[in-house]
Amino acid sequence: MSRASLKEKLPILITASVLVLLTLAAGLRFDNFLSLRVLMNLIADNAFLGVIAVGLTFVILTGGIDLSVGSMMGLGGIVAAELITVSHVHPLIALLVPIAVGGFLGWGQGTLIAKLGLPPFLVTLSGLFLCRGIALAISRESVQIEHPFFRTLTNWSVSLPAKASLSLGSIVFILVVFGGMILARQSRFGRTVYAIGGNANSAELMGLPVRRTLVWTYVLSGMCAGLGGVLFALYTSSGNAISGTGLELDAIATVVIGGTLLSGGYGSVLGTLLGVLTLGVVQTAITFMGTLSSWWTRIVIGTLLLFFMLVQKVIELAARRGQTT
Amino acid sequence: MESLLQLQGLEKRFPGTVALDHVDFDLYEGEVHALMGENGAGKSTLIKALTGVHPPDSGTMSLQGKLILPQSPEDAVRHGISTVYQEVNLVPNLTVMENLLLGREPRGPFGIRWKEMRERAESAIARLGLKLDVRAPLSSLSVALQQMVAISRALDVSAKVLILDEPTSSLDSDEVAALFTVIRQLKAQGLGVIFVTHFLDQMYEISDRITVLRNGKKVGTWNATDLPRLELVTQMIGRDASELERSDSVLADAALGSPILETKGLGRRGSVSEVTLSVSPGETVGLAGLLGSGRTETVKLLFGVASPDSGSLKLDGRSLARLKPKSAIRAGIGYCSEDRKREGIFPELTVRENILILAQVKSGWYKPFSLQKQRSMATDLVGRLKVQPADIERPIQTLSGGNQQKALLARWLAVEPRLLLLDEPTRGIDVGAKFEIMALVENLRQAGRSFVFVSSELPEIVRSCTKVLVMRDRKAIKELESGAVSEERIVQEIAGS
Amino acid sequence: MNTKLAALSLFALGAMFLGGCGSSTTTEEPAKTPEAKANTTTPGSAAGDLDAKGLKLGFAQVGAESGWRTANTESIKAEAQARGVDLKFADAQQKQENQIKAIKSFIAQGVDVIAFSPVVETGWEPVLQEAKKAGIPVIISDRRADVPDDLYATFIGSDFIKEGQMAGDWLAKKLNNKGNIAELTGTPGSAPANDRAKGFRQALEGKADLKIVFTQTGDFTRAKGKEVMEALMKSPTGSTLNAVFAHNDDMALGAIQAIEEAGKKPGSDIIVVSIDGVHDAFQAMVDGKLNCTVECNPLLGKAIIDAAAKVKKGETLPKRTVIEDGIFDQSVAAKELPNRKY
Amino acid sequence: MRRVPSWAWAAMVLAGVLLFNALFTPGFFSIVIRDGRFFGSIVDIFNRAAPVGLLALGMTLVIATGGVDLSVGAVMAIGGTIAAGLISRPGETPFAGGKPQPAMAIPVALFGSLLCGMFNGLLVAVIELQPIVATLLLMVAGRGVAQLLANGQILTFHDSGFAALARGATLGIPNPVWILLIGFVLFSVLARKTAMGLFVEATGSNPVAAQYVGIDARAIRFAVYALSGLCAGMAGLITTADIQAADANNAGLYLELDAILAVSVGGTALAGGRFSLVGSMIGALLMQALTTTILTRGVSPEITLVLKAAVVVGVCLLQAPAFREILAKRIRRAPAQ
Repeated sequence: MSRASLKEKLPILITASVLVLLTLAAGLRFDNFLSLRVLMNLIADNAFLGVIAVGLTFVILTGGIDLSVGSMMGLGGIVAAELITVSHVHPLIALLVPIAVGGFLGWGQGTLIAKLGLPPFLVTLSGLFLCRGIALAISRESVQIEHPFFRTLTNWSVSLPAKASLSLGSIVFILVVFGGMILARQSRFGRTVYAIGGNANSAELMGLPVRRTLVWTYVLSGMCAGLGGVLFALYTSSGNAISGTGLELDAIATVVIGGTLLSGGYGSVLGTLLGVLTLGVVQTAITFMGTLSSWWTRIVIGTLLLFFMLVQKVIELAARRGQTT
Repeated sequence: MESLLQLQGLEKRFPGTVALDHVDFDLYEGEVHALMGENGAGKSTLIKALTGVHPPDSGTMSLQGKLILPQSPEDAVRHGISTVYQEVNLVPNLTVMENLLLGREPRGPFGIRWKEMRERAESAIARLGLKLDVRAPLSSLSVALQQMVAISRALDVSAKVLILDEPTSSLDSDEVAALFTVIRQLKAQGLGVIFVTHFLDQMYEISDRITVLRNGKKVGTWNATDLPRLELVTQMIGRDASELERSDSVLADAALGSPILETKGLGRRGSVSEVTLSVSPGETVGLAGLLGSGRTETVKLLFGVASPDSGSLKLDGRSLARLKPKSAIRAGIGYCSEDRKREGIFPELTVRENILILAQVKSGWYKPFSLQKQRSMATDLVGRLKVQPADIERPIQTLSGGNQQKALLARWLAVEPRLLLLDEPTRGIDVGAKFEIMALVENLRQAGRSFVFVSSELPEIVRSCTKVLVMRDRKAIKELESGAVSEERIVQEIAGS
Repeated sequence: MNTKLAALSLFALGAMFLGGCGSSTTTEEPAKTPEAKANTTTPGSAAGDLDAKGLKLGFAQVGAESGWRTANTESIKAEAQARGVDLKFADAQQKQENQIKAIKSFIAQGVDVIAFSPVVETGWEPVLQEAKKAGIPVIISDRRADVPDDLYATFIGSDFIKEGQMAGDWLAKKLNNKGNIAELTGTPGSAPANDRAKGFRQALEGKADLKIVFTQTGDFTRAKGKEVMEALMKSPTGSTLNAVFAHNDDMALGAIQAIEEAGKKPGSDIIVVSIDGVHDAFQAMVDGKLNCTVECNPLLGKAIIDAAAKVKKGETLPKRTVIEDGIFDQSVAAKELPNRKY
Repeated sequence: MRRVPSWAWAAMVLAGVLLFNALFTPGFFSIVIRDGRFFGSIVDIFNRAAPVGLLALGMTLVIATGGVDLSVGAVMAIGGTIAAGLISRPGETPFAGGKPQPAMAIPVALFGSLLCGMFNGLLVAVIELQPIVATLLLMVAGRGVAQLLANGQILTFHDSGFAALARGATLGIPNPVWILLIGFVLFSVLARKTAMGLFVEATGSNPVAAQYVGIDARAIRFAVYALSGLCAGMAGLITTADIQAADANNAGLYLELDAILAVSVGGTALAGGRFSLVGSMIGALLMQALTTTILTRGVSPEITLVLKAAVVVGVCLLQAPAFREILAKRIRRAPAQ
């Protein structure tokens, strides 16, 4: 393995091994933990988070950030629900609208960031407020979705042995992860994203379409957030304006756990998948434990995150020392 | 010869200055056209106008008779204008092959074809006579190799115009030779090359014509053969060059006292080893050697940026395990880095703050200088070093590279260190400023200050150093006493013969 | 060297994880005074507790967003411990997705009964379908969930709409159907906020002289309740105000402070009505600053575990187990205050 | 040539908001004296802006070093809980053996929040974690710690001395305003009357170069996070004293975002380098003026969110050179036609 790929793969290897160890430890400790059903739940329960994290990965790879994804998911969900139950739009169309809305809002944010040079943190923070405001303006109350075709979609799943099943949301999540991996690795867009994260100024001087690519990463992130809203609507067969509150922080955490640097340039979609699964395993293990009070849950999650960062740091330092000798 | 590129009446204003004042310029097919001028003369602005970084306010550009107006580097590349910059403008996190082919990767139905990409990258690298693993990340390469990759990238474009903006400042002579070979091939194919450099030898070796800019205006265009060196320098600085030559004072014998800094067999694993030197008041110790021979690493050890793991270090006769920048500064040692962008300037801060910050650190955070004192000190230094523009309240990032360098030097002069470590202080600086800086160093030396001086230009070392430490392969191999210092001798030592 | 380091750290993580599980049961159990424990288990616990020993109950709580919620959690935990129930407690930190995850993992763990307090009304059908398929009965507590009847065994808890109505009725009577009311609403979009607002408006229907002149969110918190009231007191609307209706006690307590600071007397100049019935609210009624609070009893522990034991035995329960919400005004506050432990 | 201060745009928008109120909100500018203190909407703006203002003071320095502190809201909760815990009723005090210790409340609470800040400083400056994630940890876990300290209860107390911190007034001006003013003066002296401000800016502008001129960037980074923690603790004390209760779950919730907005609206770039404490104060006042206006006028909460987004983007746009250039071109072109 050349040094390049090692440096790129090391964080993933770390995350992967910690994930495996964590799963095994929990499996030894709790009955029924190591089952196909729990694994499939892990994917199904985190599908919307995962899809959003994949979109966010591209933004973070450019060195940017998107704080609007959580409330954009809420907006997506309520838009889909309203369209189906109130406006009686066919679900097939209604479920595409949130993706378009997310893409459009992402385009707006991306334009402010890339073309006018506003800081991503502020623009997307405003986006967070804006989306939540619009979502609440559409409906303060959560909306149950009743539609035969929609019901078919929510109930549709591939049956697997051992009472496990693969829901539509899980399949979409897996497809998005694959799509994201291919986009990051095999497309010019993806490589430009990495180049921007490495050094935006140089990338521009190299004649790469930096601004356009930046706008597209926010469009992509917005579309993923909209899709996340759709998946959440499928997952709960309802839309709720306040769903996804604080989800942006979870998404950022999963991306970072997956080894993507917030400063941009290094990281991968596969890592994000691992990050999502890690956070999921931690949460599942805490539920299986079933004895932690609310505050201990927070403290334990925080401590595990800290531990994760420290391990990454130690290994990064060791690797760097290894490189100079 | 056919005219390839024509610029007419180009004008570019920045707040407070006119960077380009109705400049005309033309480039033929198959020629190397040198663009010469002092720092701030407008060379960089002209190039940025051409490459779409800063589109001009007025004026026209035409390429092969067609009007063009690049609005972005991307645009310029599409028109066939390819550029290599003085500072490496590549992305460190990606591999060499990606840096070579970003934006024009070979693609198939499943996206990028990595195998084909690797082959193309390898052949492009081989063209410059280099051998390296194209799958390695760019950040693992030395600055010189990175620059070669940048050049290779620029050549790989099917370009009509190639702009070389001081591409050679980090290259050694072999690499420059390889580059020139390729440029000659490209010339033969009809490519037009615009070449910016401060190395007069290199410029005369490769250029067909010379255009000189001064203060944003065009002074004139000459055939290279019609413009002798002295005349060129005179045109560039607008004064008589012989006047400057005189300031090149004769070296007085080193005034000696007890050494300020002494090292014995100092080294650091993976960086540099066996550095033995001593610097006494009134000495200028030169560090000569090729790029990558460990000169910068040595200076960093002396300043305490990196800590040594072998050998010994004595400061004013006292043994120390290591220095830290803070304690080095307190002891009167200064270090002016070669990498001014990364290790020197505070881009958003004003020239005044950039100059005064060091003096302030030295006097302590609780004893701030009054604004008046800061202004008078900064104004004085800016005047002495002729920093242009002389506005001390301007953010330093708005100055040209050479003027930033002068401001950084001013930063150190403000604290009057006993020993100043200068790493390539004259790189990227115009001839006039170079002389000024060297004269300043010599004056201070005669006043009893000492210097460690790193430079790639042997004439500078020979002219200003009382003794020279020659480095090769990350080792200090020979110390030449003042009587033995000569260009031939240094070259012999570097070559190991 | 780095591989060794990595292995070491991984080992440490595993050790911490296992260790953490072992010790957590002892460390997180907060010390309680004996009478507090007695009180949390007593409501209605007459003789003959149903045998619930060994029952495996999964409970998915909303979070710990208020003192009310903590009392609710404590009541369930204490009851479970007293009766030997194997309680799996999960905290959702106010997020629906976390609660769904918890319920799904209860299903995977194979608990006997699942109970939960829905974060929001909608969105429970798919996961409850799953529980039904797995043959695990579900008890919904505290907040309503908008699902078909066949998906849950029973709903135990208060009726937010009714609470709002009770508050509205009381206020209408107190004001003789005439006056200007300011409403401090809960977190926008949350079920109690939506329902209490709805119920309150139902009570006011047809009373043309009783008007809600101002409505603004106080996010269920004292600080925000105070800030909103403070701003309102300075506006022209503020001077015409006869009463404040707050969706919970905390906001009312904040509002009372703002009214006082504006130089008016809460409780007489401006009537204050709220919902929940926490200890501090009773104290405020004793002090004459709060007029009335509609109790929303958080001590559901016994009822939930009774119901769980019954469902496990195969008994069919009524779809609705109503916890009677009392309404308390200043006349009974002093007597009731010592009984308030949450 | 004198340059326009970076906070000019925020000040303009603030003036706009006040002007709007002067025209459309009756009684907004009326000030009466009640119980020996000034009373009115304008006073409220200053009074309510104090917590965010204090957070913004610490946050300004943190942002100037190129970092960010997401944990301040949680640290507020911790500080408030410690103080309330030490003075709540006997038997309900969760620590100090159940005995109230009112004299210790303020110093211990501030010390506790200082420790939180130092923890962040340790993670960012010494271990060199990325500030967003490093402070995210305490943001998640800190509120848990506060709830743990309070056993998940809202700790109520009756201590007029402590309550005066937020509810009292000196010379007619509410105490929080004084506290903010003192904090602002202290920070300004530290930043501008010593060279500390310059060193902070240098650290944020170019950390490597800062090391090369002998600035201990690590110590400075550590110090700004510690200070930010301290400011958050003070803000926590004010909000706790204000409602005479410590609400571990809600105290300072999302206030870190308001503080960041205040700082950046005030002209301090999120990338680090130049900072403006005056700007941050104006930013905090702007955010609060907006909130007070909305509350006074009874605008519905969803509009509040949209309005906030609009103001932030608006001020950012005005600050952005690229946008100003486009605007200037439009204006220049207009009379030519």
